[in-house]
Parts: sequence; structure tokens; C-alpha cells
Amino acid sequence: MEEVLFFVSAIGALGGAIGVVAMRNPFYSVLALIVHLFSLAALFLLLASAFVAAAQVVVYAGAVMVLYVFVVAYVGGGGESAWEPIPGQRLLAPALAIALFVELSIAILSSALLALGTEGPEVGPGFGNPEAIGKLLLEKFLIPFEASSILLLLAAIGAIVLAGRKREETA
Amino acid sequence: MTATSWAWLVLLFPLLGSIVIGLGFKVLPAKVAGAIGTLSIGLAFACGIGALLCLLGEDPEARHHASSLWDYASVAGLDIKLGVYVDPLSVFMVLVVTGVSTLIHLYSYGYMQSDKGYHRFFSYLNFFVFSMLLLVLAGNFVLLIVGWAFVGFASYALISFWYRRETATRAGMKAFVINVVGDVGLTLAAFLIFRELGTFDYGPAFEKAPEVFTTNEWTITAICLLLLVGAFAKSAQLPFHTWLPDAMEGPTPVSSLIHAATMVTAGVYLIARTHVFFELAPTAADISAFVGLATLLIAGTIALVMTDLKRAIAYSTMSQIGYMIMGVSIGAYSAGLFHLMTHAFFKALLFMAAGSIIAGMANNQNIDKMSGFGKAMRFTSIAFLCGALALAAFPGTSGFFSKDEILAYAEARGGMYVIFTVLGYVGALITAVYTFRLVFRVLPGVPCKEAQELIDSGHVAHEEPRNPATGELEDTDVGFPGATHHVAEGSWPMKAAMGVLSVLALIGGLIQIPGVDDVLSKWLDPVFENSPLAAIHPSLSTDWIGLGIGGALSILGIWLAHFLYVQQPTTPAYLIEKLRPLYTLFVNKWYFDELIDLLIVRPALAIGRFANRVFERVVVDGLVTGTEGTVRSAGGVVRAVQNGFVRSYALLLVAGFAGLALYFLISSS
Amino acid sequence: MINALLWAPLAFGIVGLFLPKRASGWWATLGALVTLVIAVGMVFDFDTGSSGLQHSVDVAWISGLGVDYSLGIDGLNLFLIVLTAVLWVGGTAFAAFREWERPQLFFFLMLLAETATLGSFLAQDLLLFVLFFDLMLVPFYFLFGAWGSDREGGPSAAAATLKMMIYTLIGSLLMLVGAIAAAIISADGGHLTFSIAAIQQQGLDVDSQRWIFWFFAAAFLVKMPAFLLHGWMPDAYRAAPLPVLVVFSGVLAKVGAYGFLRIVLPLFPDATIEFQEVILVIALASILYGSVMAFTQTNVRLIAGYSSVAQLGFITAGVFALRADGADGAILQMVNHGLVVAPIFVIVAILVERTGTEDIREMGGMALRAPVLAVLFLVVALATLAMPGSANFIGEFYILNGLFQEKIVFACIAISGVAMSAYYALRLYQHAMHNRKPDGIATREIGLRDAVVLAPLVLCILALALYPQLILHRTAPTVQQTVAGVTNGDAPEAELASGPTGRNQAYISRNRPIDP
Amino acid sequence: MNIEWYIVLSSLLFATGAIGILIRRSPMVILLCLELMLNAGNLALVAFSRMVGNQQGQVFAIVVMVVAACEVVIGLGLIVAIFRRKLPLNVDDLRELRG
Amino acid sequence: MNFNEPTLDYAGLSPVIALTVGLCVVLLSAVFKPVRRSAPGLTLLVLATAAGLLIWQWGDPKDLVSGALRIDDLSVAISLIAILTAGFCVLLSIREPATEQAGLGEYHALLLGSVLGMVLLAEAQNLVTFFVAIETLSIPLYILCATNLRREGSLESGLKYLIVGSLGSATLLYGMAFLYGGTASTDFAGIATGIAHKGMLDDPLILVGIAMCAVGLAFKTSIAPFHQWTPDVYEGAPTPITSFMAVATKAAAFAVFVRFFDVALGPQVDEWQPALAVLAAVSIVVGNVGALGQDSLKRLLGYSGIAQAGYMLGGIVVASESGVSALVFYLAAYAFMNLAAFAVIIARERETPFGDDIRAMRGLGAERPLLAWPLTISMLALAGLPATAGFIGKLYLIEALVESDYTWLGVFIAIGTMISLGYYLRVVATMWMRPEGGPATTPAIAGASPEADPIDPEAGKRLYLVGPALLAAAATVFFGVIPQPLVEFAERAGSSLF
Repeated sequence: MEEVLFFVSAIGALGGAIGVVAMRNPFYSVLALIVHLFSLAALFLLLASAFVAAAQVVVYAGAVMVLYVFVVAYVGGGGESAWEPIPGQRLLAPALAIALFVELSIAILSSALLALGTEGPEVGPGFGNPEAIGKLLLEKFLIPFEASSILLLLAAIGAIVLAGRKREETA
Repeated sequence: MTATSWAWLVLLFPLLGSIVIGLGFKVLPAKVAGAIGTLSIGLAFACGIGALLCLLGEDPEARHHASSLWDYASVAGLDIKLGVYVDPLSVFMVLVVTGVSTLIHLYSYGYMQSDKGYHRFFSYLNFFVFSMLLLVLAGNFVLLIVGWAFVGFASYALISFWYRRETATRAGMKAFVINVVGDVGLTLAAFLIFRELGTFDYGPAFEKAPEVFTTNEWTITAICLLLLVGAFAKSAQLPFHTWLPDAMEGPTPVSSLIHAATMVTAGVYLIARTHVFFELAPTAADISAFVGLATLLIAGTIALVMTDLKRAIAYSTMSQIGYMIMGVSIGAYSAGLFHLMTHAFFKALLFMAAGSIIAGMANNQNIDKMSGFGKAMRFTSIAFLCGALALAAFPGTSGFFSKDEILAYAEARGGMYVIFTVLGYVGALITAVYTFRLVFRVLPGVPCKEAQELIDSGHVAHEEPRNPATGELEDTDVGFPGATHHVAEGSWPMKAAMGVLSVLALIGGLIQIPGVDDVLSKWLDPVFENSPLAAIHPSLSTDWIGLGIGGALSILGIWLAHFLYVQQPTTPAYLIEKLRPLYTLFVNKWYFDELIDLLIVRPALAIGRFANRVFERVVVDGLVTGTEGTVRSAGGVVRAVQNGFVRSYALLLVAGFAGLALYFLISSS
Repeated sequence: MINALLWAPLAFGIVGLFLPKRASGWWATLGALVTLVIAVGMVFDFDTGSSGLQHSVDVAWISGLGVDYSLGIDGLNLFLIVLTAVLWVGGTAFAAFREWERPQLFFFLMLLAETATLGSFLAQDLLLFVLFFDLMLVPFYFLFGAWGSDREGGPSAAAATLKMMIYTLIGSLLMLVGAIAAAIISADGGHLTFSIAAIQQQGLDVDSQRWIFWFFAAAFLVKMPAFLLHGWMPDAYRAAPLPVLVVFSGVLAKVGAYGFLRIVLPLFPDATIEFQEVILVIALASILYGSVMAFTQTNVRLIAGYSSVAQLGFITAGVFALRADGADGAILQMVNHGLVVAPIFVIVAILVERTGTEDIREMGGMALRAPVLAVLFLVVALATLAMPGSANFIGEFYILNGLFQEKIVFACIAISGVAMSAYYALRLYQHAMHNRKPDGIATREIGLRDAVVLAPLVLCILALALYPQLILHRTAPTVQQTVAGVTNGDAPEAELASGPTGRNQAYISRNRPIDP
Repeated sequence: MNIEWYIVLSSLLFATGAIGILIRRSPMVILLCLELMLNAGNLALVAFSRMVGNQQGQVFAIVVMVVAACEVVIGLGLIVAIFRRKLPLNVDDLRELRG
Repeated sequence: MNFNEPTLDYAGLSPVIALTVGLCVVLLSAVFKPVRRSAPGLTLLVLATAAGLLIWQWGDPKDLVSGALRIDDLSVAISLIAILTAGFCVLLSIREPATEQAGLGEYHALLLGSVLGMVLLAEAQNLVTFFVAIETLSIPLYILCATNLRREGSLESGLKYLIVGSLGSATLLYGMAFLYGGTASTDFAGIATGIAHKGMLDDPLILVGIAMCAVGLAFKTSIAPFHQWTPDVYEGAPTPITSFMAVATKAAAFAVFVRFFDVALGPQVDEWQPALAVLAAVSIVVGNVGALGQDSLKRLLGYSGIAQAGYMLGGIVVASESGVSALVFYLAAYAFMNLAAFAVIIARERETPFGDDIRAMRGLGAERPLLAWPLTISMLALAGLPATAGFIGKLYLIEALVESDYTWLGVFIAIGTMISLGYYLRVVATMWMRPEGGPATTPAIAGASPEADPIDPEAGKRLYLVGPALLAAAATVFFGVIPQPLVEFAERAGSSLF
């Protein structure tokens, strides 16, 4: 059962990813990413990370993707030409990506870390639930937590600065 | 006053004279400057006499003294003091130098009167005398080199005295450079002496030498050969002689003083001074003797065909110095030095007279154009004749005694050395011929244009002065040869100098008549007391037989000259036609200049050109431009990679990452 | 007092920045004069017999890095300091008589250069030396580049000086690495210090010596400049303003040669012995190549420049004869060469002003109207060619004697440079002063202003000619010690254990008895 | 399922994201590909978190989501700004700066 | 459930808090019209307060908030450098067109946000903090780069920086994930013990993780071959931001670089040392040759920054106390040298129509000596000539390298420096010497183009530009002549890790 779920989700995630890369129209890419994100959330659930999965769906697939859709709609999602202006890019890019994957896989598969070959230790039901995560966020990771909030604030300012109508221009 | 104090005074006066005249060139009236110059040398001569008397008052064995003023450069085991060495040899040299110099100064006083560089001339001349005295009085090899080089410099300055004449400056340069080659030889010799003997001082060096060296050991031979380089360069021996004829570009008193009487004899002095070394290195001594012999013959042959009056006398000088070098090299020290002295008298005289005539010829030195000066300049021609007789070794004159003494010694030394006697006599014959060739071409006959003018009006009306060598107009800014220059026999100082020298040339030999007085060899005996070679004396009979042969050859030579140039004036042309190759060889001075040009000057210039055009551009700059080019092209690559495409940047980032990961993966296994 | 000596020029220079244009030149000259007075005071105060450092100052500067502010005077640098002070007085005064753009800055840089130069002579700390060594370049970079002249058809002044900077810094940056390596290796984990004396005492292993030796040698050889590394010289010399060239050519090259004596010999004795012949070959090549180039050039600056290459070749050869006499001669010759080449450039400046050309073929016939100039020039030219009787002769005599006793073949080749120097020095003199006067050349006599600069320098040459012992005497003890440090095997233990090399053995037996 | 599977999957996603950045020219798609890469990281973090049995990785993943969101916001803001300046929305055409 | 409230050491956190509060205050000032123009002043005040608080914490090392942060002399030193730079940036931003377009308050708030990220980064000793901090640092910079919206280059630089920066961040994150997986810890110390105790020293997982982290950090510090964003972004960004980025980002990134590699990855020093050394060497070469022949001064300084980063990486390579000290010293010196240069570039940018082109510097020595001197000193210092802090910095670095037997890298620094003379001195020559080519011509686009910023012919005399330039130049010389105070400062910082 778990295997089936994994493969289904994995194929969804990978297919979504490939869709993102392959779709001519940015709008379809966004849709592919949403597929990808949902599949990923399923994988998180398989890994006993309920809170992360939930956040993934709510924050990402919900909020961020909506933003994307709006922007794509605003600027218009014309497709891009197939012409490649950078010599060698078309050949090197896949080659490097494959090399990257191979290297990472070698690193993972040849690692002496025994736990990699297991499904992970038995964990209690509380593992990965909002309470546990919240506790960690407020105890050990208080600073990153606070910093993230500042980061969001800064991003908001940034969005205004970059995309907002300028006072000078309106005045 | 000790002998050394006199010696210091001898050095002091000319130096002072030079400085005073030099500094006062704007203040001092010309006559005063000339007087100061002449007087200071005269005083030096007087001091030389003082030293002579001092030494005479001493035991012959004790007649050598060293004295030093201050440490010149004495550290690290090199003990170089500012010191003099006084012994009969140096006193003899001092007297010859100052004596002849005084007269030549006197001559110059008149001769240079109309020259705009009068002060400069006397300053140089005094400096030259100072240098020459330093050379002969120096107490160690370093100071010897200093004097040696000073002489060379003074010679340079005086040769290129008329410095707007390109021929003169070039001749000066040539003389200087060749002299420097000589200095280099001497310096290397000094190094080798120091290495083997640990000292530069004469006294200790000569004392130690016989203990340290075995006869003909390579070191001592090398030392002697290096000394010979110095000696040959200065004394214009083969193959370093080419500067001397060119040096005739200088004013005539200069030729008279430097290039006849004093400087060129320095080599003779040097060999005599270091005879200890040469006796330890007989091979080197023999080489030296042969070079002397070769020089005397070759120079004699060239003198036979020279048409330039001064250059002919210059070649004669070379030839005569060949005798001296030969003499001192085979061991005839006092004979060689005796010839040095007599030669100084008659050759200085010949030059003075020649100078007088040339002045009368409006600076034309070509004997083909001269004739009849016997009438036009009676006093001068008598002086010229006296000098010529002495040079030709006419019986009874000074040259007669001194030359034969050398040849007699060689005969007495026996063995191989007889060659020197035989060929020496051949040289003597040639000498007589070329000497009287000059006499017969210049003095008798129908007066030429200039001579006639002299007879008529008492002086020569000059045209625009031209360089006798190239014929180009002179730049008269510098003075002589200026338009107002007509000094032929013009003043009493010239006459006085020539007069005294004429007398000396005629009777100077009397102080050393074999078996009669031997003043000179007795005086010099202490210097050579330990020398086995000096102990050889030709027997009285050998001496007189030699004198007889010499006298006969001299008269034969004069007759031959008379026959060729007076009785049968067409013969020379006939001979030239018959012996064309030989004549060409002689006229071209045996092609020595060309040889040196080919072997040294051209290669040096070629190397210089190569260095300048090829090496500097290609290698040295190439080093720079090559490196710079590499760096710049690397920069080009970096900037080409920076193509502005953000995806390209990402690609490189990923590639870098892949590479780094690969490295780590490899290093993990 | 040593502090005053070092910093006086800079202090004057800084004040001068704020003075009116007209006064700045004279103020700078005054500064240089004050420095000279202090330097001469040092000579009087010098303990002649001692070989150690005198007047030394030693305080921690950057204690964290082991760098000390350590200065001192001994036989090696005493007269180089005086030379520096003398030439700077000459150079600044000569410049003060002329008009410059932005004179305050010009003279500030001149005096900054003096401080830096004095600093590199005085420094007894390896790093301080490197620092001053590099610092010297900075003011000259500006002086050459901003006040220099562009060459038609050649590189601009800026480009020429850039080349110079890069060339010289190549060496000195490597030297920086070498200096640090020397200090760290010799400290061997202990207290890190750059003090030359301390490093010398600790010693370095032979392998380290080998490569560090070359790092230092590179710096010094470029600075001199030696054969093959002289590529910067022609362009820079042509670009430089002449009063600056007076001090530059007079002093800076010597820092390189001095560096060999001060640093390389004491710190890397084994490498010195090992590479002696290599350096000698370079020195010989410099002598021959410099001479050959000097007599083929027609530009007056380059004749002087290439002759310096040759002269520095002699000096290097003297140092690397590794004998006391050679090194004594080298120091004497450094001073002499400085005293000679500086007036040459003064004269060149005068000639260029009169004739408007730097080509000797277009000069001539000056001597008649300018006899005093001619005489001064003659003295200088004769000293340049090491006329016996000049101090230069004694310098070369000592150098060559040292070389001769050690490496006879090298000496014989080197001495040919003497003969060549006669040719190019006289050629320069004759072309300028003698022969016919080309049209359009002003043959004025030397002016009083220039004479004030030139005459004292020539007097120095003459004075030294009469009494070179003045310098030799004071340098000898230190030199003796320095050279003995190399040849006597003050090297690390390992070297001694294997016994001195054959060459060394020969040296010892010839020079000093071996203690039983 | 063994954790290895998850990690290998994540690396595959990572590589896919990378290739997208390298070959796509629309800035919007590139931003999406960046999201892919960050998500790959998140998957790895969560998988490792499961493997080692502590939740720090999950917290990390949440923080990463925030960061990713911020980057998207900025990216989109820039895209809007570029659009307003009437510049082409193609990263290849933005190459005034180079060399 | 029991909640273990983390102990909050407010003293230690005070600088961070001050910056956060300040950020909000500055942001709010934009809302209220009467105080709208006071944002620069407020920012300076905030920075001064933070600096004061940091100095207060000097010499009092402690872990904060469950080991998420560590305030020690290293972090204080780096934070101070960042804050100093930010202060300069505020001054240089006065009258900068970009501030008007972004809004004064927003602009300065973003700046403070970035500084906050830097302070956090310097103090971070936990992977999560590290990641958040690096993003807090970067995201405001992405925005700030693009704030001169009128100029295409500004937008382009913002986008390029964002894309490549995020790629770097993603890589960094992935590497962190691997490290976390291999050691089960996100704390630096935990990672170190994890590596050492679980026999992971040469495990491929960990090593590839290290590689990825190295890529991420190398990206931030502009180490070749991860450097390519640098010249473009430096050139395109508003110049005050460039100056801030060039110095402060580098400082903060190096701080975490050294802490991460020397503390967390300390056990594996033998593995990463050679790799980083090679990266350093490559950077030195690429940066120096790339800068040759650049006409844009900002671009030139970008490439020079790549080379300088290569030098500084040497301080990390050696993994020793003196290496860290050398790094800190060099960073401080680098701050002064760069700031002096940028201040002058900004002044000329506003004064002439040439922008940051090297032609803008022609004849500066004669016209504006007060500008020419700082730039000259800066260039000479960057080139490592003596009597400047740059020389001592190089000395320090080379000493550290030689001590750890990395002499060859020292030689590389020397060689790089030689090449660098080719472009630093070109700038100097342009100011003081005759121009190489013909007379300066006005660029075609200037004036007419809507992109061009207004020209202020008096900019070269404004105190807020000349002052910082002179100050930084004076500091460069001062610390070149009397380096001892700065050396002690650096030594204290260096000793906090070992």
C-alpha cells in the first residue's frame, strides 16, 4: 500500500516537475507545479509530517500559486521561441543536470549511513504534528521563526517597492 | 730633505701648475699661464736634481726609498697606500721626463701663442707631466695603474685638443680606448700579483717573487704577458700601435712630448721596473723582445713610404721604441734606458722642427709638397738635421751610442739572441734611409710656394684653414689652426728649446761611451744588482765592432737616401712600380687598422646592433608583451564567458558545483 | 636621531603641501638639506671599528605579526644613506629651479620618496624593509607618470611607468612571500619575528633557503635592473622627468644590490654559495649587455640607463664574489655610481634644455662656450668609466680583485666591461661637447643655478677619488662579518656535519687558518 | 519505503529544477523551477527528518517554505516592474550588463 | 504539553532587537508625512545604537536562544563592519535617485533588513538560522538592486541576482539537508560531533553536502566559478547599494563561511582544504584578469572583489586562528578601501555625464584633489601597496597561509596582485596623468535618454560624499601605518573560534 502511494505520488511530483519545465505556456507550467505540490504533500504525509504537508497545501498550493496565476494573467503568458541564443547551452544543460543527478545519487547510494536503507525509526503519533512543530519553533527555532516573519515583512515591502504605483508618478 | 720629499715635490709642482692654470683660465694673461706652466715643470726638474743629489749622497745599495702619504684604500687585506718609490731608475726617468718636458713647454710657449685654447693647453700639458711622473714614481702597482691611466687620459685630451675636428676627436678616442685595454691588462696583472704575492707594493713584491715563483711557471708568465699588454698599448707596439700615427692629430708639441719623448716609453720603463718578473718568465721576455723586433722592422718599413711628415716620424718612434722594448726584454736594461733618453732628445727635437716646418707650410704635412726649407728656415733645418743625424745613428751622435749598445748586448747574450743583433742592424739601415728621405725631401731643393713666401715676407699668408686629413674647412672657434697663426721659428722660446735639444741630440751619447765613462749604467746598477742578466756585459771589443758596423750602416743608409732622393729622384717611383705589392702593404700600414676593424670593431658593432634591434625587441620586450598578452587574452576569455545571459551564469554555477561535487566524491573513495 | 633622519623629509613634505607654490621647492630643498645634515652627523658619530648596528631603534610595530619598527646603521648602509641624502638635495634643488605643475605635490612626492628610500636602507626588520622597498615605488610612479613626458611613437608616460611598477612589484611581492616564509620557517613554531638578526641567528634549512633566495633575488635583480629583467628601464627612463631621474637612477638601483648584502647573504648563506655562479653569470651578462647597449644607443638617457645596468652588474658581481674585498668594493661602487649617474642626468637635463633633443647625434660642440660645464662633465664621464684615480676605479678594483681571487674566469670576462665603459662614456662626452656644433644649438655656459647643484656633486666625486678609504674604512668591519657569515659556514648544523664543500674548503684554506 | 527512495526522488527533482533554470527563458517559469529546487530540498529535509527521527528537518522545511514564498513575491514583483517598463519578459533579452 | 521557554539573553540579543525595532520605526516614518524625510537620520541612529550595543557585547561570548545564535568577538567584529558599511551607504544614498523611486522609508527599511540579516548571519550557528539569515540578507538586496526602476540595468541586475542567488540558495539548502541527514543535527556543534563520532569523515553524503554548502557560500562571497553575477549586479545596482553589497555581504558571508567550515566542518578540514584552496586560486586569477580593461569602474571593482574574495578565502583555507584573524583584518581593510572608492565613484557619477565610466575620472587630480586622493589611496591599497591597510592585510593573509604550509597560495596572491596593478593603476593614471586616448567625449545616450539620472555639478563638493570618502581613505592609511589596533581587533575576533 505504502509503496503504491509512494510511486503514485512520486510519479505525480516528477511529472509535475517535468511539466513545469516542458510546458511552453507559463500558465500551464503553473498548473503543473500545482500538481507537483499536491503530490509532494502526499509524500510528506507518507513521511509522517502532517504539519508540513498541510502547510504545503495551504501556503503553497493555495496562496502562492494564486499569486502566480494573477501575475501570469496580468503580464500575459506568451510562449517562448525555441531558438537558443547561447551556444552549447542546449547540450550542456541536460548533460550537467544528468551529471548532477548521477553525482547526488552516487552520494546517496554509496553513503555508509545505514539508516538510509531503512524506513526510519518507529515514531510516536505526535511526530510531525502541529504541536510538536510549534513547540520546536518556539523553543529551539525561535530566532529563525522570528526572522522568517521579518523576512515576510521585507518581502512585502519589496513587492510594494517594485510593483506598487509610485507616489511621484501619481502625484 | 730626503729623496722621497723631493719626489713628492716633483709631483706637486706640475699638479699645482695644472690646477692653477686650469682654474685661472679666465683671469691669467696668456703669457703668465705659459710661464707658470713652464716654470712648474722646471721646478720639478730642479727637484728631480735634488733627489738625484740625495741618492748620490747615499750608499749605492741603500738607494731605494718608499714613502706614503695616506692609506688610499686599505681594507680587507688589500693594502693600497698613496706611496712613492724612489730609486735610481725612477730618478733617471724623472730627470728625463722633466728635462725634456721643460724644453717642450718652452717650445709650446711660443708655438701655441695664437691658439685660443692656450690655457687649456698648458693645463693639460702640466697634468700630463704630473701623470707621467706619478707613473714613474708610483710605489705600488695600483698607483702605477693610476699614473698609467692618467697619462692615457692626458694623451687623449691633448690629441683631441682641437675638439671641433672630428678626425682629432676620433683619434683621441682610439688612443684612449687602446690605452684602456692596456690598463685592463695591467689591472689583471696586479690582481694576479696580489693573488700570488699578497701585496701590491713594489718592494715586497719584487723581494718575494723569486721565492714564490719557479722559472717559467704559468702564473708568472701570465703576469708578465698581462704587463706586456699594458706596456705594448702604451708604447705602441704591435698589435696595439694603431693609435700612435692617428695621435698626430694633436698639436705638434704634444706629439713631441707625449708621442715621442715620454709617454710611449712608459712600457720600456715598466719592463725595466718589473725586470724581476720578466727574468722569472723568460718565455714572456722573449715574446716581448720579438714583438719589439717586429715592431721596429714593420714600423720602419711603413716610415719608408709615409708622405705625411709627422706620421713618418711617428712610425719612426714606434720603431725606435721597438729597439728599447727589445733591449729591456733581453736584459739590456741600462742600454734600453739609455736609448730611451737619447731618443727623447732627438725625437722631441725632430718633432719640434717638424712642427715648425708644418707651421710654415700652413699646416700641410705632406712632404711631397715640401722643399727648400733649408733656405727658408735655417735654424729649424739645422735642428732638424741634428735630430735626423742622431736618429740615423750617425757616428758620434747620441743615437749612435745608445742603439749600438742594445745590439751589442744581444750579441753578447749569444745564442738565439744574435738574431736581434742582425735584424737590429737591418732596422738601423732602414732607419737611416727613411730619416734622410725626410731630410732630403724637405730641406734642399727649390723652395716650394710656402717656403718662398717665408723667404720673401717672413711669414705665411694663410688661406682658410683646412683639415689636412680630410680637407674640410676647420671650425675655427677653438682657435688653432686660426688665421693669425704663423709661428714658424717665430719666437725665441722655440729656438731656445730646439737649440738645447740639438746640442743634447748630438752630444748626449757621450755620457755612456763604452769603456770610457759608463755613467748611466753605473748609476742604474743598484736597481739591477740582483739580476743575472744585467751582469752580462758585452766585451769592449764587441762594443766597438758593433759601433763600427752601426756607423757604417748609418752612413750607407744616408748615402742610399741621398742616392734615391737627390741623385736619382726617379728611382723611388721605379721601385714603387717594381715592388707594387710590397709598397701597397707598407702604404696601408700592413693593414693593421683594417684587421682590428674586422676582428674587433665590426663584430662589436654587429653585436650591438643585434642586441638593439633583435634581442631587446624580441626577447626582452617579448618577455613583457608575451606575458602581458597571455594575461590579457585570459582576461578576454573571462569576459567572453561573462556574456550577459543569466542562464549562462547559472550553467557555470551548476558546472562548478558538479565539478566540486566530483572532486569530493573522488576524494571520499 | 635615526628617527629624525628617516622622517624629516616626509615631515617637510607634508608641511610643504600647504605652502604657496613658489615656496614649495625651496622648502623641499631645505628639508633635504636638513636630512643631509643629520646624515652627515651620523657619519661623524659613527664608531668606525665596530661592525654592529649603531643608533638602533627597535620597538614593536605590529606585535601580532611579529613586525618591529627596527632601524639601525652599520657599515653596509651608512654611506648609502649619505648618498641618498646628498642626491636628494641635488635632485630637489635642481627641480626647485624649474617650473612644475602642482609643485606642492611634486615636492611632497619627492620627499616621500626620500623617506621611503632611507627607510629601506635603515630597516633592520625584514618586513619593514619590504614595506619601504615597495613604498619607494609609489612616489616615483606618480612623479614619472604625471610629470614625465610621453614618447612620440612610443608608450605614454603613464604606460611606461605602469610597466615599471608591474615589473618591479613582481619581484617585490614575491619577496614579501619570501620574507614571511623566512620568518615563519626560522621561527619554527616559536616566537615569530621578522628581525633580520634573529632570523639569521635561527637559520633556515637549505631547502627553504633555495627557493626563498630566488624570491629575494628576483626583487633585487629587477630593481637594479639586471640583464633580461631590465625591460622596464628604457621606457621608464625616457618618460621620467630628469630631476627625478637624478635621484631615481642614483639611489634606487642600489637598494637592490644593498638588499643582497643586507638580507640574502646573511639569511641564505647556503643558497648563496650554491647559486653564486648563477648570479655571477647574470651579473656578467648585465655588464656585457649593458655595455654593448650603452654604446649603441643614441638617446642620452638610455646611454646612462644601460651604463647603469652594466655598473650594477659589477656591483652584483662584487657582492657575489663572496669575499670581503669584493663586497667592500661593491658598497664603495654603489656610492660612486650614485654620485656619478646623478650628475650625468643633471648634465643631460642641461643639455636637453640647450639643444632641445635627447639624441647625441644632434648635439655637439658645447665645450667652447661652456668650458666649466665641459670640465664638470668630463670629470663625471671619467668617473663613470672608472678612470684609475677615481673612487670608481677603486670600487671596481676591489670588486674585480675579489672576483679574480674567487672566480678568475668571471673576472677576466667582467673586466672587458671596463674597456667598453671607456668607449661609451667618452662617446657620450664627445658627442655632446666636442666635434662640430650643429646649427640651432645654444651653447650657453652652465648657469649658476645648475652649477650650484652640479658642482657639489662633482666635488664629492673628486673628494672620494682622493680618499676612498673614507668609505672603505667604515664599511669594512661589517662587510667582513657579513661575508664571513656566508663563507665560514655559519650555516645550519646539517651543513657543517657533512663538512664544508670542496670549494668552501679551498676558500677557507686560502683565507684563514682553520681552527684545530 | 526506504528513505533512499525519497532522497533519490528529491535529487531527481532537484536536477529537473536545475535543467529548467538552464533552458527556460521566461522569468516566470524560471521562478517556478526555483520553487522545484527548493521543494526538492524540502523533500530531502523531511525525509531525513523521518530517517533520523527528529523534527528539526520539518521545522527547517517550513522555514524554507516561507523563504520560497518571499522569493516568489520578489520575483513576481520584479516581473511586474519589468513588464511596466515595457521590457521583454525574456531573460535572454536582459543582457545589457555583460563583459 | 510542557513548553520550555528558551532563555532569552536580552543583552546579547539587544543589537538584533535594536535593528528589528529600528526597521519598523523607519518603515513607519514613511507613513507619516512630517517625518518622511528623516528616514536617513533615523537609520543612522538605529545603526549607531546597534553598533553601540555590539560594542557593549564585545568580549563577552555566549550562545543565545538555544544555540541558534552565538555572539562572540568574531560576530561582533563582522557585525560592526557591516553596520559601518551600512552607515556609509546611508550617507552615500542621500540624493540618490533610487531612494526617491523606492521611497525613502522603504529604501532604508530594506537596508536595515539586510543589515539585520548580516548580523544574524554573523552570529548564526544553526543551519536553520543560517539559511534564514542568508535569505534575510539577500532578499532586501535583490529589491534594492532593482530600485532604480527607471534604469533597465537596475532591473536586469535585480532579476539576475534573484535568479542566480536563488539557485545558490537552493543548492545551499540541499547541501544543508544532506548534512542534517548525515548528522541528525542542525547545530554547527552537533554537526561537528555527528561527523566525528559517526565515522562520517569521508562519507560521500557529507562530502557532497559540504560541496553544496561551499557552492552556496562561494556564491555569496563571489568566488569563481560562482562569481558571474558579481560584475553585472555591481554595475547595474544603484551605486550606494553596490558599495554596501561589495563590502557588507562579503563580510557577513565570510563570517558564516568561516564559522561553518571551521566549527561545523572542522573535523573534515583535510577534505575541503585543498578544494577551497583551488577555488581561491581560481578566483584570484579570474577576478584579476577579468578586471583588466574594464571601463566601468563598478564592474572593475566587481571583478576586483572576486579577486579579493579569493585572497580572503585563503584565510578560511588555512583553518587556523591566524587565518581567521587575517580574514577579519582584511575585511575591515577592504571595507575602508572599497568605501573610499565608491564614494568617489558616486560623486563623479552625479557630477559628470559619464556615469561610472573610467572617463569620469579624467583630470580629477587637478580638478578635485579631495576626490582624487581617496580614490588614489583606495586603488593603491587594493593593489596592496605599503603604507595602506591593504598591504598589512595581504601580509597578514600570506603569513597565515605560509604558517599552514599553503605558501603556494601566498605566491598566487602575489601573482594576482601583480596582475591587479594593471587595472588599479590605470584608474590612478587616469586621474593624475595624461589621458591615453583623445579627449573625453560625452556618451551618446547621456542627457537625452529617459534613463539618465539628473546631473548635479556640485556633487563633488558635497560633504556627505567627500566626507565619507576622506574618512575611509584616512582610515586606510591610518591602519596601514598604525595597524596595531586593527590587528588586535582581528586577533580577538580570530581567537573566538579556536
